Amino acid sequence: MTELLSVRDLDAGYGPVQVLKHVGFSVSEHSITAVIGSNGAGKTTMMRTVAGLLSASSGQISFAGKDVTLTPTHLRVAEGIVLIPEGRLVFPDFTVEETLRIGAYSSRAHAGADARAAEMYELFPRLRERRNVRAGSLSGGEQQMLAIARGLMAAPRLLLLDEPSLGLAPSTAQMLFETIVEVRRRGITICLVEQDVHSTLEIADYAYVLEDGAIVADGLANEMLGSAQVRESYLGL
Amino acid sequence: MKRAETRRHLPFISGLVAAVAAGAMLVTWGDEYAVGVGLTLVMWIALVQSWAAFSGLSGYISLGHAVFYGVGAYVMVAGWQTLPIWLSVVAAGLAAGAVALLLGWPSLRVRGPYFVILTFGLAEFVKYIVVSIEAALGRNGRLLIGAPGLRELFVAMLFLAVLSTTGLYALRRSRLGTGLIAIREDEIAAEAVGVNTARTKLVIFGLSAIVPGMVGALMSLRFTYFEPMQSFSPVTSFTIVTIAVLGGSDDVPGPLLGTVFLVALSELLWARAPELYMIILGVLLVGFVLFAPEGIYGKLRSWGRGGAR
Amino acid sequence: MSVLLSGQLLAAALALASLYALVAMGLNLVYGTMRLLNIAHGEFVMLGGYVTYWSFTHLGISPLLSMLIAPALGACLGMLIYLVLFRRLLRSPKLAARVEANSLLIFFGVSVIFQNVMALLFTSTQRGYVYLDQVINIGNVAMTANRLILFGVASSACLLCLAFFRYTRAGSAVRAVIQQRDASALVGIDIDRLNIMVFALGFALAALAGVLVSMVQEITPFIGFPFTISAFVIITLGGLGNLFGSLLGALLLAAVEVYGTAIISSSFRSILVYGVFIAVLLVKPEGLLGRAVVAR
Amino acid sequence: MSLLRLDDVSKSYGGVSAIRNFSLHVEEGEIVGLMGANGAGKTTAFSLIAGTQPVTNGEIWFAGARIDQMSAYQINRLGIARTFQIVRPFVGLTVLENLVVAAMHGHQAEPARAAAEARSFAILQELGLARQADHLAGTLTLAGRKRLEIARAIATGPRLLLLDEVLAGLTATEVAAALDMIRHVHQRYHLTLIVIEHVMRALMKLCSRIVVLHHGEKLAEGAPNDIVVDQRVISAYFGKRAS
Amino acid sequence: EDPIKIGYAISKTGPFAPAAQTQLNAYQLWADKVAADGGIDVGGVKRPVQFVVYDDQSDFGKAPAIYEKLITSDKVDLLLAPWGTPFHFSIVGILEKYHFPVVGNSAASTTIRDVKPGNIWFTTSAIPDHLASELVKMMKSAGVKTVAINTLQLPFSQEFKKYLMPAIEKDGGFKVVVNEEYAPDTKDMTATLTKIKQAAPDAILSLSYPPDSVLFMKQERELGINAPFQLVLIGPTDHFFSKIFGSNLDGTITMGHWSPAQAKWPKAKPFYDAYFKKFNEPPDYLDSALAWMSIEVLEQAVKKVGLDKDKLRQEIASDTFDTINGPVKFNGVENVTTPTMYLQFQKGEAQIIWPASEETAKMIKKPAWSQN
Ligand SMILES: Nc1ncnc2c1ncn2[C@@H]1O[C@H](COP(=O)(O)OP(=O)(O)OP(=O)(O)O)[C@@H](O)[C@H]1O
Ligand SMILES: Nc1ncnc2c1ncn2[C@@H]1O[C@H](COP(=O)(O)OP(=O)(O)OP(=O)(O)O)[C@@H](O)[C@H]1O
Ligand SMILES: [Mg+2]
Ligand SMILES: [Mg+2]
Repeated sequence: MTELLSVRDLDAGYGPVQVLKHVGFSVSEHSITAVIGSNGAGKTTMMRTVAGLLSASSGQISFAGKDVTLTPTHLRVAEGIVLIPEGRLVFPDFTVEETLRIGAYSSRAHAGADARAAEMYELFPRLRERRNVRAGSLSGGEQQMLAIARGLMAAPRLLLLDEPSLGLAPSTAQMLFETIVEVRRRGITICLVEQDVHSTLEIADYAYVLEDGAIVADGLANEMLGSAQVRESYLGL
Repeated sequence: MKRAETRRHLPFISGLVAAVAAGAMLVTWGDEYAVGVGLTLVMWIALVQSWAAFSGLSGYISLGHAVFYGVGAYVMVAGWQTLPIWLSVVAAGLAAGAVALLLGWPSLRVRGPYFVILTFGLAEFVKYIVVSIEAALGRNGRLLIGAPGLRELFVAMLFLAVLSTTGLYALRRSRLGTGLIAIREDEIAAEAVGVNTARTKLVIFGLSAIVPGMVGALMSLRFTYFEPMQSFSPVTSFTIVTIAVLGGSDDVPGPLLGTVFLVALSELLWARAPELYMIILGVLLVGFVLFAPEGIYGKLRSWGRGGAR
Repeated sequence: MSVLLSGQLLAAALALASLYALVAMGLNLVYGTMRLLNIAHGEFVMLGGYVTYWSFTHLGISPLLSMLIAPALGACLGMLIYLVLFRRLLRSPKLAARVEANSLLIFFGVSVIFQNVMALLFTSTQRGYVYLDQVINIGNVAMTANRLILFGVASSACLLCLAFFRYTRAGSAVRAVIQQRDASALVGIDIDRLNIMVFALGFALAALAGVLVSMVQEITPFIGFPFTISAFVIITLGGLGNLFGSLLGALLLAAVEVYGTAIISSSFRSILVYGVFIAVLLVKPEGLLGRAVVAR
Repeated sequence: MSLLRLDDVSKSYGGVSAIRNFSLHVEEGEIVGLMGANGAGKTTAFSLIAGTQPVTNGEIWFAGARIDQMSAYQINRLGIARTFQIVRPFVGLTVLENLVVAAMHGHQAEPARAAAEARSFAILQELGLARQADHLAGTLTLAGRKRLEIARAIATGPRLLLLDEVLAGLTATEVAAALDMIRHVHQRYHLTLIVIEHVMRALMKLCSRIVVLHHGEKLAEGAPNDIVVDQRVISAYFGKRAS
Repeated sequence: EDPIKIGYAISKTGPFAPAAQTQLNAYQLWADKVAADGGIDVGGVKRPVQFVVYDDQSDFGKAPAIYEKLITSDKVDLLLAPWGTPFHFSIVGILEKYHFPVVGNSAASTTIRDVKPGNIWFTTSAIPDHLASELVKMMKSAGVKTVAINTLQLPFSQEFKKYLMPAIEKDGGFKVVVNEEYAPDTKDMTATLTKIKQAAPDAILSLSYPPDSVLFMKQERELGINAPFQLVLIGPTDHFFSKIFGSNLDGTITMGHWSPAQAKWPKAKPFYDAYFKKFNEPPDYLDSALAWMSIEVLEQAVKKVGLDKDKLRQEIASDTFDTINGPVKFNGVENVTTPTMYLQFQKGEAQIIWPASEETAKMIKKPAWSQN
């Protein structure tokens, strides 16, 4: 399998605070790659840096063989790197429907946008019920669904998910994991950060462990699931 | 405990004493011109500190200070030659406070830029009401002949500056002030932890109007002429905001440094480069925001921290 | 009472409303997308007026032609100001954290600079010229041709703008950026380019208003501020960031000025204008079409 | 007498009703779980109790006082504190200052600053946030902010604490630790708790009673072990993979 | 030899700057003249002059501080007046304090009589109470029966109205058919003008400041309101009115007591010409002329007694001066020699039409507006 995303020696942070220290990892095409780590490890920082919302202070990010370290966010989206951010970041005044439409803003997402919107409503019937409601008045979980749907509308090549199951009811969360598998089946590569480590490792191919801003372990997901250290640190077993 | 408490406030107290001493020296030995500049300086300190007590802490940027200033001036001229002057000054402060309560009660429900523009609107509203009243009374500008001299005014103004500075200092550390800061950060969360937001805002808004009311009264004595379009001019409010942002921070030193800087700058410039004065001021303002956005006090503090490391 | 029903009064209200709307729209664009409080907006109206005045009286260029030239210059100046002053401001998180206060100060500086440079270059003398000044009677409404042009041009410019933002992709992108910057980047919007576009458009609209203003009233380097104030009142009234709201606000304000003073008395003009403004905000703190935030 | 009582409470937005005829009793010292699908009305229920939003219909009583007409700060001063699902710390203040505000204003208000600081610091230590006491709240991670929400709510000195998805975003190991912490504060500060969570396992361990909301109405109520086997709950909430 | 220092502050920026410009122009014209002459005559000795000029930024709050600085720190020998009534009043206290004499110019209000005589004098004869009674006489002589009045709510126009209404009432020969006021910043006058049009009065009095004067006249023209007697209080004397209104300005009556056409005043025309030469436009018949008068008074006094403040005060208070506006002599603070007059535009020129003793042309009926 070829590498779609590769990150080398990445340093990033907020002003004087350096969070990521020489982070390196890669995501192979058509895979589901998981990044696990405890609270404050720097997962969100890493995802935001890959998406271009934060700039790297050093290191290199390449996507499909191209160096995108200095590429602004919107061009990364045009290339197919799409982040579903932690904290949802919905457009509060757009209705559900408008949000899906703006989700397909980039030129690569024009074609088939309507069909994709219909799929989103299939996927999250709750959103269909609320299609004319402003995103700002949706419940927490509904906003999360909307954020996921918006990301999928952008026709990603690489989908970065930062804690997508946050605030979702179990049935919906379970459906989400099924969806992720389905999305991958359709040829979209996935990089997933999740606190539900068990479900994540079940569907992932490969996994990295991020601790204190550095990658401390990596391996095949099912092997990770068996690792005593992972079980103790993240699965509470 | 008591001694620890005193030690905590030592920098503030000694600063205050030094400033008052400097003021006393100025008024005793300074020439007229210097005292005049001193008056301008302490006037802006009094105004900006009182502004910061509400707007700095609450984040509700008010363009309404011109009203309190104007109301104070109006009380002074209305009572001219009937009320004793110093009684008029006190009455001016109380009247301004009352007006603030009246205006604040409805307007403090509105937030962010809406509040900024609303307070501007309120200020204009009151200004035109006064214009109308003066028109109805057939008054057309009022002359105040026989006002107290510059040095007396300076001493009174220095007192007001000390009052509002101490007020801000004490408020910031009090329960009321803490509540106001929480309101700035997040009003809904503040309510949820028990802050009576409506009352907190209103009380401080009212209190913060007292000093500008008295300042307005004193300044009308300095100008010896009252005309509502000028006394209620929004320029007063804009200048206050400018100074506050230049100074940076919501604590005592910020407004203080901002005032000293702006007054010194305009003293340097308006006489030396009268044609270019305003242009240079504009350029400096822009440069300041772009290169020292945290204000003078913020910049000094970050330098200080950098040096300590 | 018959005065109130006269076509003349309606025409006066509409002409005033169209000018207000035009000025407010440009201001609202810049505020809405970038949260920049442009209190130099009126200065660009003033500059548009001067461009028109000088090119007409010295070069003989028709003000109608200036309707193209001045906005083009305004757009360039807008872009320049964005690139030099605001790009940095919006990018640095430290500066962006207090973007409203900071922009207020920067624009205050810009406003002071423009006013005084103009006063220095051209003196404060009031300037005026006569162009298309004949009175045209339509039914029982009498208006000078230049005021009719003002109405026609200003209202079409506003409607075009509205349509642009309602129905184009760029328009919805602007509305998205207004609400959530990061998320806008994440759906592929080029915020920087959009900002430049908005600056260009906002300042072009102001300059266009300046061309129209110079046709109907005298100009000085200091005519800008009252326009800024009216525009702020209007966009607040209508709901910040809401372009349609600006249109509504402009209509309301013009109606108060023309009909309100007709019903009550012109002596209460300003009291009425600000009174209505205050009353609206008290009933609807987010403006006519603004929206309140909810807590979860 | 119950500490908290909701009688037939309803809430609607325009035509949409978020809560319908919801009644609930909570006894002093209890830990009650509140669950339900996304949009079921759980957070809305908290907002009504805490006075962040007005009720459309019905009554809410707390410690013998009717509170549904009160404003949020009054309710807080009576002894109800809440956390926000979409967190709202005072981002420009330090972690300690966040608590000081609460300690100076809430139910057991401590008007003197020094005393408020002392109490706040003790709570931070209790919740393991003492190390970050001087950090700006805005620099905390999401999980850190959630913990801060809890600490700040406790700093008001409440009798009833409403926790809205404070465990979301934690790994299973962290959940276990957080549960210990919640149990600890429950004891330590003699609290009554209502807890909203989607993490079923956590609710099972924590609560003596669980209430299930569905489309704004109460679907079921009972001991955790009964709730997990309730067919209606399973079909409405857990989906097919429920174990 | 030592140059003498002459200082003043004026609104170069801010809302009053446009109005103050014509006064500033007169000061600058004088500066040129002084430079060309190699100075001014101080008690028989010619001395060069150095000017110290500040911008008061249209804030009369700044004026006292500036004049105090001029006196105490710049140590000027002579002061010129600032622009506008409030600015004059705001420096009165300072002048009293330092016993510094100033000949004022562009201030007009009955309040000036409340000022203690001694250090300031006012050259204008356009004081509202005199103006009002003269206006009534003038309207009467023009056969006016019905009057419409529209007044701006700012001090000068208000004060004017305050004296006008009783004067009209006392006379009894007039019917006031419309009597409206309007606030500053008014943007549209259609409603008021429609009322005036319906009332079709013989005389329309617009008691307004320059920006509103323009608005009033423009909308009057649109509506085709043709009263034979039309007064527009402040504005028309400024050159830009004729630029905007051209021949439509003809027949408009306005406040002012100077015209270059007055043969009795030999200095008037040369001043006009010199001003025109420098600025390529005519002076403001009111403010430029007043400013020039005040300079002439000061110059002549200095020539006679030198720079000593006491002597200067004595001299200004007692002597008679020869100005472009004829002889000037003060009684108290007031110029009592120049009669109150009115101007009317005729063929683009400002002519004195009232009182008859001073007139340079006969009053004409205002021609109907040309709407093309
Ligand atoms: N705006 C900020 N300024 C300063 N420091 C920050 C900021 N945001 C995050 N941090 C710090 O960066 C570190 C990593 O945060 P990050 O949000 O990336 O963690 P995370 O692994 O996503 O945690 P979680 O599981 O809670 O989401 C933390 O120590 C946090 O305090
Ligand atoms: N202002 C509003 N206007 C319209 N609908 C609203 C408004 N506020 C909330 N709602 C709706 O009310 C319903 C209940 O919302 P609530 O936040 O209580 O759900 P919840 O049970 O907390 O869900 P979650 O588990 O996703 O947090 C949701 O469907 C939401 O969209
Ligand atoms: Mg994270
Ligand atoms: Mg919820």
